[in-house]
Amino acid sequence: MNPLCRITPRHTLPAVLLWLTCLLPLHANAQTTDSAPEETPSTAAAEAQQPTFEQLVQQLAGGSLRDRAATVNQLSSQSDERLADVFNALVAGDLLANKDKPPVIAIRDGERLTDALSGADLTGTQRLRRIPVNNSLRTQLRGQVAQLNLNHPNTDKRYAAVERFIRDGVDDETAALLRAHQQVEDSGRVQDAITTALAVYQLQSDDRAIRLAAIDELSGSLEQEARNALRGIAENDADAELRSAAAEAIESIQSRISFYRFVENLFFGLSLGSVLLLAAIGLAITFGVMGVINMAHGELIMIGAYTTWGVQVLFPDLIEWSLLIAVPAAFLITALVGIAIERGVIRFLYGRPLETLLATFGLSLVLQQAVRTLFSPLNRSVSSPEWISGTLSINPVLSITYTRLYILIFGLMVFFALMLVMKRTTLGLKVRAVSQNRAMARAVGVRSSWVDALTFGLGSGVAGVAGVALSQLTNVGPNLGQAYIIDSFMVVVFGGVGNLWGTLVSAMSLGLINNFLEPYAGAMLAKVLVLIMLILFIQKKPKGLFPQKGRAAAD
Amino acid sequence: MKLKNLVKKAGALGVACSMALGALSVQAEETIKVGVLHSLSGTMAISETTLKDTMLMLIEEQNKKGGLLGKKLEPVVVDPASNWPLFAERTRELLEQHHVDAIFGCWTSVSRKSVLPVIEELNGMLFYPVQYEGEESSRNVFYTGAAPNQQAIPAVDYLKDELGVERWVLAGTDYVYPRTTNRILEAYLKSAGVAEDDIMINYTPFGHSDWQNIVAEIKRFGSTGKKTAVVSTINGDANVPFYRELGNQGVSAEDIPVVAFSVGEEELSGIDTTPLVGHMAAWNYFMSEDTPENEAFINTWHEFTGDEKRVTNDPMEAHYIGFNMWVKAVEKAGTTDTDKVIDAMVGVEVPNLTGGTSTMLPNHHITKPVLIGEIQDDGQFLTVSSTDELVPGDAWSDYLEGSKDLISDWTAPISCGNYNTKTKTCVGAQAEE
Amino acid sequence: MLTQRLLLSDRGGMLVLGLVVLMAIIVPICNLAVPGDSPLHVSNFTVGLLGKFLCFALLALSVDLIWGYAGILSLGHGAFFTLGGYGMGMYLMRQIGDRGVYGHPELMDFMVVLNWQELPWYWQGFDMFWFAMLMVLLVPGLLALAFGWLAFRSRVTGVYFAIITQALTYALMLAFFRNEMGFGGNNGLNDFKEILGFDLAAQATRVGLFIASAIALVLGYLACRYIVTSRAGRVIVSIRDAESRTRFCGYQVESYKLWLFVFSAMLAAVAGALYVPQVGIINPGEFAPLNSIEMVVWVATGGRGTLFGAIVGAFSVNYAKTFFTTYSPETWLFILGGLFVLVTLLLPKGIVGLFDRFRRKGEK
Amino acid sequence: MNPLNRLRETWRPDQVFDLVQPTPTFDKSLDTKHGPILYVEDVSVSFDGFKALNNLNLYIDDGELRCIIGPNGAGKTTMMDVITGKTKPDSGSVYFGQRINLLKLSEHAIARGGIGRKFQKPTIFEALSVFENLELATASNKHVWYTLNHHLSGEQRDRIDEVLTQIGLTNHYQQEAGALSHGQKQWLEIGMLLVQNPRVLLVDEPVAGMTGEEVEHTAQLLTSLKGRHSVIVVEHDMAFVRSIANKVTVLHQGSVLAEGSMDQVQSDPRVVEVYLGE
Repeated sequence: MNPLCRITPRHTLPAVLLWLTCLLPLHANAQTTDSAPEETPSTAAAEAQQPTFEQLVQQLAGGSLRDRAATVNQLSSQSDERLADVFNALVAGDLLANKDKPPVIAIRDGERLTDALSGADLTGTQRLRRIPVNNSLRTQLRGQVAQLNLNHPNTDKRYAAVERFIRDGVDDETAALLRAHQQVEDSGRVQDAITTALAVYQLQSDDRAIRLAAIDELSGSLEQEARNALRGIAENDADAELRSAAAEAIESIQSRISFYRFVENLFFGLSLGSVLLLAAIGLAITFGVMGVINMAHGELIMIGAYTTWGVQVLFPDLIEWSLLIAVPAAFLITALVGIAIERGVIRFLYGRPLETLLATFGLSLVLQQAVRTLFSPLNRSVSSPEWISGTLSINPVLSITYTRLYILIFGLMVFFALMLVMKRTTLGLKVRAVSQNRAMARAVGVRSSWVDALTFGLGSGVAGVAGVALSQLTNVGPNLGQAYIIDSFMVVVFGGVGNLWGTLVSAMSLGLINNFLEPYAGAMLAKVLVLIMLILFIQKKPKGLFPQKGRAAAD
Repeated sequence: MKLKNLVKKAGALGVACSMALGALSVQAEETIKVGVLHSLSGTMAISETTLKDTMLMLIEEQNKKGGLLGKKLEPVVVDPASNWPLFAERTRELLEQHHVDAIFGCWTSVSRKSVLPVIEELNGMLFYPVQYEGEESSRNVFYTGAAPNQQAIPAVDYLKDELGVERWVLAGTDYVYPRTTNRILEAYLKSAGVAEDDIMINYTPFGHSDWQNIVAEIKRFGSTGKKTAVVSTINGDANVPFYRELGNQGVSAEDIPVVAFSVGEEELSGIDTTPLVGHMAAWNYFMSEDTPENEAFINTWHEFTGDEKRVTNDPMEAHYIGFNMWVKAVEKAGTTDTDKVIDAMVGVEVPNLTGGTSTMLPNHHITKPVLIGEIQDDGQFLTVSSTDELVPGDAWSDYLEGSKDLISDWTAPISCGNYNTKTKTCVGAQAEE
Repeated sequence: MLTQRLLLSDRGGMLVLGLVVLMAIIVPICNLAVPGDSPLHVSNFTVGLLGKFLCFALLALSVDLIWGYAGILSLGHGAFFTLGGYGMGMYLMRQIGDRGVYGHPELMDFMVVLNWQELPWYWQGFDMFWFAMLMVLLVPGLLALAFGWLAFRSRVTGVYFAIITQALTYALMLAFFRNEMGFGGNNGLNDFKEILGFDLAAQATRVGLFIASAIALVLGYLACRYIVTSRAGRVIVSIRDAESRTRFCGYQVESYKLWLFVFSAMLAAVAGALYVPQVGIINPGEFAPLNSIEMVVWVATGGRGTLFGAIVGAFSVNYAKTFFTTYSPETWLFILGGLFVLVTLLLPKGIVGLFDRFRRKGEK
Repeated sequence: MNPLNRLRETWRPDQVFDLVQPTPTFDKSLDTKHGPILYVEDVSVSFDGFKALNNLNLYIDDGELRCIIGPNGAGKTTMMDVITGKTKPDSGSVYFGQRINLLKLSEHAIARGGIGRKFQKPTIFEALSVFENLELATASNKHVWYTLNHHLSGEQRDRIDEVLTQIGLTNHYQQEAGALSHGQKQWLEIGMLLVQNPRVLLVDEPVAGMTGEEVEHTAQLLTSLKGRHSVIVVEHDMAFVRSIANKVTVLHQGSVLAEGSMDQVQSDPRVVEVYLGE
């Protein structure tokens, strides 16, 4: 079964949440009634001194975090239907309060504010501040909320709820709950998770047959808790047969895990490769095709990244769209900067590649300091749109982060677009003509200066586009460019100057090699080893992986 | 003809040279000069520029109050450009050419190490405002940042006792501060009964940007069912990609909290903090501390920079304390003579910004409160724990083999930076002095 | 005959060398003998600064020899410089003996912190000055030999050579940053006490080092002159201008390049070894590829292909850097960056070329 | 080849230490008793699928002056590249005399051994004077350490003077080579070959771009070399070829199309077709 089919689009989430807020009180009620019989004696005893729901909610506003945790504890035993709303808002940081006595407690939902207790509309009320929550409180709340989420219409939510049950340990009561839910569950993924949860629960059973069956059941599960439970049995259980059965189960799980880990590594490598590809691809044009050793390439990437920041500052309401706006904007801005550099400096230096190195090195210093002066030396905060964050979890041991996935796809798209430009357009034809024989191209009527400016602009623009992508992974600050410049040169040289395919292959293979070395050698040594391999490789093939062949290249 | 030109050339060069020498030897005037030694360009500018501004602000404020000993204070700002040998050179310049009476500066350990011999040779005073690895004590240096026992150990205690953490990832950038801190923590954890298998140590290069593997590994390490936390000594630029990767791979603060020693308000202002909420940092100061001193400080800072959004952070507070201590000591000594001021420094008490009073100890470290804060989505910290009393800074760690018997005491009769309490001798270089 | 060849035929060089010698005589006198309040007094700071410039000039010389004369652009000369520096640094560290903060008789402080029990094998012998100096020459020399042999044999030239030398120094930087390497990681080697028994903090020692640097520069210059004025020097220039012609004249181009590269690397290493005791610290940051590019910029600014141009370039760029970082810290990168752009665009032959142009105008 | 052999091949002492190998001494072993001094047999070279040389066979006698003509792309320059070691052929063999396998030698060793080459475009050291150009080319020990301390001997000086006269540049010997006229540069380059005392001279298009007078002078120069040196001239200018050649080889598509005297060749119908077909 294709795991991808199980994924629900993330965009529906907000809508679903809204719906959920309407439904939740019902579950809350159901929940408390379920557990009521056991708790009745103690609850009844405490009833006398117990403050009302309203008082408790108002208590949330003040006091220390520890007090708040106690209040939450007290609240959780309350059976008020407003409870779920309050908890959900509190955990999401949407529960607000002011400093009045007693305080006004409000729930924020987007722009709308409602009174948590009366449900009255409070939109526009001033001086409301968020009620702070810390980790332990949040964990506590999540546990409460998870129980309520088991009947959530969103598959992801239900799955997460079951996951949390597994993590927190399944007891008789939750097991009953899960069993009941299993009957109505329609998602296979959640079904599997419930089966695992129940099997983990059954492992603790007294009946040996049930335990063996549970072990058998768990041998197909990739859940970490399942493995931990099995490991516990394999190591400590008194029963030898159970021990060996558990050990066997673990082994079969491990072999599957190592396969997925390999897939994960492969993806990590390709993703690192795509970052290298993006960083290097502009250079493959300016350096590879035009022969300009552009040390300011990194700074062009930086300008692209700053453009993303600029777009987000200019259109604070369009964060979701900011990247899509930033791509063309960054392309245009960096292309213009690139053309300015070409017209202002580089055109005087054609045929003297080593001197372009010096001049562009100077330019890179100027650009860096310019950014420091204009935007301050501090890093800028670029936020990630909702659709690019989070993970695509294929199974419990293999999940792929969206950012990386999109960047990989984006890198390839940029690459193939560039390929098309170079191979299929007249500009591409002229670029190749000029790069191979400037005088001849001019003789057949190509305006070489125009082509030079456009080519450099193209390479720079692509660097800017790379900057947009990198802004989602790393710091946006004046030093951004320097972090990538050397790697970029390595990629281009390794792939073979003047060969775009070479750049692609070299970026991907460097990414993969680096990633497969890293677990064994450590991040630092892996990089050193890759560099040494690169140096040795260049000795063997001085013109890179895909050298330009033929008579022209001989000199 | 040619000869004439040669002579001209020589003449021109000579003039240039003499101008050069002249320009570099500026004469001292009737002010008290304060050297500010922070990188304004290069990789460290990102952190240090703010400290330069802080110093300028503090000096301006002091001058508004009438200066010091009836004289105006004059800041001398130089740019060591994130280049370590240049730090030593600039220090020499500040002390020899500009005759400054105190230097406030440095950020990285290596820059301090570079400055150290010069400041000792020329008998100057350096106020070092950043948390550091300890294992050092100099008569001429005052450490106003946190020593490991003022940051790392309380943070680990909090994780252990409050959050019940049993498995530990010590992740750091590969340089001396993380190395030393992690060694101290490792020894400390082991002494607290944590097994070897439950500690994972990982080092990465400066500016490391590809965290996929390491985060995946942390995730696996944290999946054994025991509560796991990451103690991060990851430096500066590498933090953003690290936290982003954590967020992307779905590691939330509830599952595996990260407590960082190098991530403050200023670093957070360059990050989208939404995925970071709940991760922690241990410092001696948070901008969110609700005290009148802090409010006044923040207001002055906003006024000085003309930017309502500028944040304050722990090293700024360290400079604030250090500067006020120096002012007090100079007033106490009645002179800016280095030896007298150094002697007057020990025991000076000034209020810090978190509502307490910091004291300069005989080992040239200060007493500080230790605060643990959780990152909020507005880039501020929510204090979740703070020590009841101020913690005195410890120059030599009690948990390291080489230094557990060492103490530092710059008052008579010991007057030694690395005094061995067992052999009752002053070891190493300072033995001769 | 030799004087004629090395000096008299090279007026610019004579002038620059004369200035260096003059400086080496006057500065120590003005520093040691002239009282502190006299306007003629040269401060310790200036002595240190000039001493550093002298080392940089020697380094620039080594870059110019290989780039200006043989046309081989090395963006990895910082590697040889730093390795030389580490050689000297290791000697100076061993001289500390038991005066480290932990008082350990043999181990460096950073080794104690890392909990090492004994001195790594590659630190053995560095307590002897002669051995350390031998290593200062041999290690970078052998690295250059191995690297150059591989690269030149497979005809890695031009841009490719520049990039892989950059990779070399970058790899070394990352490697030396690792604390496990046993070279002190990011902190490098520092807090030196004495050299050959002389206290490094003493004024006289500083002046001594300053004079030693000046002597090294003069000797290095003469050695370079000797090479470029010999027939081998003409072969080297021929290689730069017409490599295959030279090859078809029967010269084994690779071995000329290789030996020149090795010599140049050793020269850079000597500069590094003299640099370290004067600045008091050596750390992997010196390996940074940007530093190596900066060296090339000194040479380009001074005027590549003339040995004294390299010296002029090293002095003027570094002086400008010192001046602007003191007096205009916010804008010095603009000025420096702008300078590089302008020099490459307007002064392809550097400052020396500018003087030549004036002279030619004067002659007309 | 199995990997072990390949490894052994790569680590052969002469491969590994080729930098420090002594220069082969040619003259003693050069064996021309069967007549030809240069044997080019079954040589093929291809670039990206394009066959530049296709089973080329060529024999040059000792002391002969041979002209090689052929349309563009016939493989003339590639042939020279193969002989001088610049290009390694895909197959075939090239022998110098009976015993010396040129394919195993590097460019500088071939040059030292006595095969000189003049390029199509004059390549001289423009920054050096005419005399220095010749000095650099002069036959002597060309090792690094030797050249570091070397001064010209009287004998070598005489030889340079002699060549200067031969190429007619005696009056220009102090001039910077870059300032010479085009023709003079071509002569200087030939002169640089001559001072090496080569056994074989490969001359690529010596008269391209020359004035009539210069062409005549060049023709005289080349014919005067006959007998003392074997000379291979590649040229397009038919009149010039007619004026100097007694034996002409026509290359076409990488192999020999015809060989013989100028008249024989010109009357060969295949040659006519190739040239007219252009």
